[in-house]
Amino acid sequence: MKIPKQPVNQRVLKYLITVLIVAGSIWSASGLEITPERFLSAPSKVWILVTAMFPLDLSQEAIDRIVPKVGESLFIAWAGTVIGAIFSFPISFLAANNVSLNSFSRATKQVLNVIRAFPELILAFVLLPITGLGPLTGTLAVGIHSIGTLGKLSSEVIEGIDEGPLESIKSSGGSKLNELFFGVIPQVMPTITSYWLYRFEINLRASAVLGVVGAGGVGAELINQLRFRDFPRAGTVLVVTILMVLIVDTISAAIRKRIIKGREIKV
Amino acid sequence: MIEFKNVSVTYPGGVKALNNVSLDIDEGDFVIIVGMSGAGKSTLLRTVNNLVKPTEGDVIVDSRNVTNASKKELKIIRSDIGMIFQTFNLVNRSSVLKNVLTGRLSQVSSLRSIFGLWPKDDKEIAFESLNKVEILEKAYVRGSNLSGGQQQRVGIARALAQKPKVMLADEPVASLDPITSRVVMKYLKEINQELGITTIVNLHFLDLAKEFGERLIGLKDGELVYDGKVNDVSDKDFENIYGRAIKSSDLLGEDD
Amino acid sequence: MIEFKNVSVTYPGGVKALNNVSLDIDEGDFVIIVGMSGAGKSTLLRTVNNLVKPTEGDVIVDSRNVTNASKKELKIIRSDIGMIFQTFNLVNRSSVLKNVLTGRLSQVSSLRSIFGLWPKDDKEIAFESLNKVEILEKAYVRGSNLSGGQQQRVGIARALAQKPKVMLADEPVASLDPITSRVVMKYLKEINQELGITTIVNLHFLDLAKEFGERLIGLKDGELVYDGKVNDVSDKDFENIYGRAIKSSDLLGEDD
Amino acid sequence: GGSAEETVEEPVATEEVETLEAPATTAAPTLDKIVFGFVPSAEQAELLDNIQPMMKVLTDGLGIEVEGFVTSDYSGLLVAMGSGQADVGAFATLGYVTAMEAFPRRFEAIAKSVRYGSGSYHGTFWTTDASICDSPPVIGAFENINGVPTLVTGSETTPPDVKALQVGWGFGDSGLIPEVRDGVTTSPGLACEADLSVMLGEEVLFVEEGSTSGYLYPSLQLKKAGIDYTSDITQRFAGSHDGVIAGLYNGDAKFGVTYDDARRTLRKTNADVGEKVIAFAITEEIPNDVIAVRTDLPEDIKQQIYDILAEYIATEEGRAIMDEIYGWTDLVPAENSEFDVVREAAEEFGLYDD
Amino acid sequence: MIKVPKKPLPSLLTVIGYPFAIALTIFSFFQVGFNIEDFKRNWENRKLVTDTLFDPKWEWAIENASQALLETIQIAILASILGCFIALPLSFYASRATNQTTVTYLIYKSFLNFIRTIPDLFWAMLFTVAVGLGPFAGVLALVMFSMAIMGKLLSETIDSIDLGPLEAAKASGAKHNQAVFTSALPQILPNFTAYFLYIFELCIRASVILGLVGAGGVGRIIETQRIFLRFDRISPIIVLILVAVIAIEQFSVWLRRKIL
Ligand SMILES: Nc1ncnc2c1ncn2[C@@H]1O[C@H](COP(=O)(O)OP(=O)(O)OP(=O)(O)O)[C@@H](O)[C@H]1O
Ligand SMILES: Nc1ncnc2c1ncn2[C@@H]1O[C@H](COP(=O)(O)OP(=O)(O)OP(=O)(O)O)[C@@H](O)[C@H]1O
Ligand SMILES: [Mg+2]
Ligand SMILES: [Mg+2]
Repeated sequence: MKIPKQPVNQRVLKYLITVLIVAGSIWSASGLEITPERFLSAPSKVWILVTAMFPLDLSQEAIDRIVPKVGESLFIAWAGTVIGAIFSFPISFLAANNVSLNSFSRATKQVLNVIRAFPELILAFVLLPITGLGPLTGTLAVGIHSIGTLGKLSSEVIEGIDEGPLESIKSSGGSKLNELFFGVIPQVMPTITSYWLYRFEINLRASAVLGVVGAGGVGAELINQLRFRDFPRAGTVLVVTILMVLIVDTISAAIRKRIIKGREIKV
Repeated sequence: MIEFKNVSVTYPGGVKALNNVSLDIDEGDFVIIVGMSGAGKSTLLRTVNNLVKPTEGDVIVDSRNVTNASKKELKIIRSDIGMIFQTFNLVNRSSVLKNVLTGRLSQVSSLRSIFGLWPKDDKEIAFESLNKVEILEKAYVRGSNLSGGQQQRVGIARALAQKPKVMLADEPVASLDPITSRVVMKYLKEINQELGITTIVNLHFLDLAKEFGERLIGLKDGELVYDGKVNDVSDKDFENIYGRAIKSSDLLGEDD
Repeated sequence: MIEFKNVSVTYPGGVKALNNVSLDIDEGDFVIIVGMSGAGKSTLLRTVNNLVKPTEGDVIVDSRNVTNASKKELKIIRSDIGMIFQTFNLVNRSSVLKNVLTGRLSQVSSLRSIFGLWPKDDKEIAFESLNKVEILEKAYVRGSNLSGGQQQRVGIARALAQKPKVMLADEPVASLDPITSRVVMKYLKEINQELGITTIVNLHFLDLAKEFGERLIGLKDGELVYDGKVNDVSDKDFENIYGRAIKSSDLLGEDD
Repeated sequence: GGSAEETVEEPVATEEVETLEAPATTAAPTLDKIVFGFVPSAEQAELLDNIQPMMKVLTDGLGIEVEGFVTSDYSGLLVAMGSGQADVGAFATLGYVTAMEAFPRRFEAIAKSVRYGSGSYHGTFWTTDASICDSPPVIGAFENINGVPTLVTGSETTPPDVKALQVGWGFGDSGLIPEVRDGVTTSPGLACEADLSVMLGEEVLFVEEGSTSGYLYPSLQLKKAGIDYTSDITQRFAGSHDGVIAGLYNGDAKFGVTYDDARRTLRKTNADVGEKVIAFAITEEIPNDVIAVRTDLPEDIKQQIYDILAEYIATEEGRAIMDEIYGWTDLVPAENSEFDVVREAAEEFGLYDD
Repeated sequence: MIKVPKKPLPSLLTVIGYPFAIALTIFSFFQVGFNIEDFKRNWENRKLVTDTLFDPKWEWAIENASQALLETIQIAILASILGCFIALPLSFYASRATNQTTVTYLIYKSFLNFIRTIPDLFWAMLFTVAVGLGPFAGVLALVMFSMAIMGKLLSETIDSIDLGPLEAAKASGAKHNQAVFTSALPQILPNFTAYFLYIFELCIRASVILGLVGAGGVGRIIETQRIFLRFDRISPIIVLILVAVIAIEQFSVWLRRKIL
């Protein structure tokens, strides 16, 4: 029995990556002034902060203030996500190197990088002179930034598909477009949909920074309450945020499950 | 009709899957390819529609050079070549019907297909193909909920739906019971004879090869080691192909 | 050794894949299961190690009830049952060797396997199994870079490496050429006889069934329609199993 | 706008050309709505609710709808006003100065606030280490009296007589009284006198580089005392005023600076903050918040806005509300020269360099 | 001629889900005040901010921001490594595909969900209180942040892996963890790398938020300059971050070519 030798590069790569990760961590940790005392006193300090939030401020006034913010967050995040989804979807195909031309893919990826490089906040400032104070500016900023992140994530999903079905379409003389719609999209749709929902969730929380343009929703409210140390009310806002995200998460999980498993059809 | 001119294929890892293969296949031929596992049968089939690009040599289909065809040409050539895959290549998440309809894609305008507005005729062709492989009742089931043999049959139906001029079948009956195998092989033979569809089939079972094939091509380690009538194959030839003598049970019987 | 007590399986979509099947298989038996595509053969095999849970009835292996075994028990039972999958179930991205080593998992501590520190003995067993199915040279190749038949053989090697007491083989030779098929079947038979491993094989080809099998079980639409000696099968029985008369080429010849 | 000359001191020729074609003018040809932006002050989180009565008074008085907006800091408001998307804004002096720098000639201050009887406020130097004090800390607070920082003392029962809110003292029927929350008495603030040189070589918590009382003024103060605020001390930034106080309280550093009296926000969770965090010096006076308008707003509207607000704050109800929003007790017309000191401070820090 | 099976009725998702999503979209745009007229009217204002934004002050940025940028990168490296590697095993427990025990599945899933629901800003605040101001608090906040995102993305990827190999390992009596490590992990490794690099990028960006609460990094500088409307000083910092991001991207492409 002649046992073949393991190719060298398989092993080298493994060690290389491990070394990279360990060295990176050590270098980074060295600059951080981490001391044991800081750790030891941490729990009690956190406890004080957390207990300060209870009992929650559930006064009518607090509720009246928070509920409209929930609406604001919801609408900004949803509209922003829709913008992000609609534009990023075609772009992600352009950016994926297995369905797009190589040069196209590279160029598109750089465009996505540039979009993502602009923090939502700075985008909001660019838009502010055109769209004014208020939720519109926030929505557009969130939407444009979402195009960048969704475009990147989606294009990576597309790059990871099973090529088998594409082959079969190719072999029957199907066009590139056919491959997309019958080979790629059915495979990537579940993941991409879940990225959309996930982005919706992020946008729901991320609108905090948009307080600067007068459209911060619950996020900005939380910062405000923390800044002014109204902890019971901050606690209320936090709980509302958590509930909001949990609800969105539950719905999105149900949708994903349905897409992955498919519906059961009686035969 | 199909011509291999000194075709070699070397995979990125360095495996030489085909080595200087030259072949001529006439229109309307029914050719069976045999060879041991890993001999290069699938690779050979795949060079015909350029799913695998030869590293050397040319493949000519219908007097058009496939190897350096432009994208557009390739699409036209491919629309005439049906292929049944060894690994089925179904979109697991799509319904059986949708999978079969992808065989019609080259005939339908992109817009219609994208919005699922398949012409009635095309749908009918799809249903007919499913019927031919006896799996019509699963039309609206997802690919992933089928048994192995059922998946294979969907793959066959897809190729049939394409109504091609050339049919490439990569072990089309490997996962099928003998009865269904025979139905499928018979159908392939039928369309070969009635419509003159040139057919190349990778087959492991020599009884079926004898029953349905005319010409047999033997591959060994990427090289052509036999090319002739099925009925002329000698024990020596088999030894060439399989590296050891053939046993009676490898090559048997005939249709009743 | 293995006992089916009124086992029925209905899949979520409503497909009744097994219908009230009762069976007794003794230790050391070599049983062949035949049936048309979609008859429920794979489903039957999968109930033995509880990959599919019967919706009714019980499966008993080695006097332990598999159907309501605790997780821990199940793990122990399974480590004694090897399985060869119709769809191979390889980790495409891992090397052949790693795929085969997964057959040894039940014998290796979690920590070792997680860090890839496989004991030398286990590695040796893996190499031996690969050698048995004649694919040793591909040990460090990725699963996805193999031909269909090679993938199937890796799946077989994985089951062999497990050194089980029961072997479930779901069309283990579907994608193999006749010579390799014979090698694999012979090996399964050998370990069945020498080590007394109870073996259940789904097979499509009746010549191989006749050559290697003792007992034949026929399924049709999820129901048990035949259970007896391979050599006693009558034409009538075949009609029962396949819904139409058997042709001479479905059941043929013998070993030399 | 006709009154540009009044507000812009040094019109640079090139900039003038730019501003004459001020896009803002063309952007809103007709005034169908006035947008009034607010930035929350340190003690007011509830802004949006409380500005509504004020918006109503303005709407009624002007006969044009006035919409209130709250932004979390003044930068968004400035850009909005600079582009004609907002018309009136209330923000801190530094914001006004920044606006004048970024968008010359597009802003005009129409009023300055009076808070606790004073048109100005100051930054405070804090310490947690009583041993640096010249004499032991006492209940008291600092105030600039005739430009001289002076420690005014109080007692357990009487607050120090300074024009500022003090930790430990709340409003009662008879003026300020000791503050009791949930049965616990909040410690009144301690103060002592000490020289700024005690900070030499130490870590000092600042608010952020954009804070007038929490960075600019204290740093200038240090400079005047001969201490290089970049090299003689170690600068750390906490991001907010109460962040500095919390940092001091938690022992992250021994020294810090904020507006006076930022300890009040922490007293809700830490009743003894007034004892632990001790004032030991203050900065020079900083002008209070301003109300500014877009320059190209019609002259009569600017005037009307001032009149309505001034009239409003003179009423019982108006005063109560303005007091609640910003602690404003009165409005006075703004004088441009007041902002020069802030501008100079900012320039010192290279905030407006190119 | 042939008996074609009946086409199933459209599902509930199609009947209710799509119209609802469309209605919500229209309503949201309406709520947000989407109005083409306003756009046109104010279009001329567009250069107010971009004029300065596209006039980067490079010298200033390099002199004042490079140190902070380096600190940001350090924070991001440590936080993303810690967060992602903690999330790796958790994700397997929080996926239905690899964890059939409902109780533990729910516990892990809820845990990951819970840390995700808490805004990063709150984490940052909490940790500045807990361990004091500075980069260490920033690291801890971003660890939670990375863990939450990786946990979500990865556990969902695991949900949709090919269960065949896992089944094969299970059928051979492998312990659960072993089956997961040998059969599921290799399948998601490319995704893990991609997510890891994506999260690293997010961490670099998130430092803007950390700056708000004094938790270190280049975020504070961006904040300050924004307050003074010095977009000409912000843009070079953004470009520096972009360069870092592109470098990560190229590295990721290289690495994945090696692994895939
Ligand atoms: N996961 C599933 N969900 C729903 N139906 C299924 C599923 N798996 C199998 N079936 C159905 O159950 C029936 C029996 O399937 P099974 O795989 O046992 O057939 P088989 O006898 O192995 O067939 P083959 O020879 O084609 O592999 C088939 O009709 C199949 O469509
Ligand atoms: N994508 C690939 N990358 C590298 N090597 C490959 C690839 N595909 C196939 N090979 C190798 O090329 C050789 C020929 O493969 P091919 O699939 O043509 O064999 P085959 O004759 O179809 O075998 P089988 O009967 O087992 O399907 C085999 O050794 C195989 O390992
Ligand atoms: Mg093959
Ligand atoms: Mg099967």
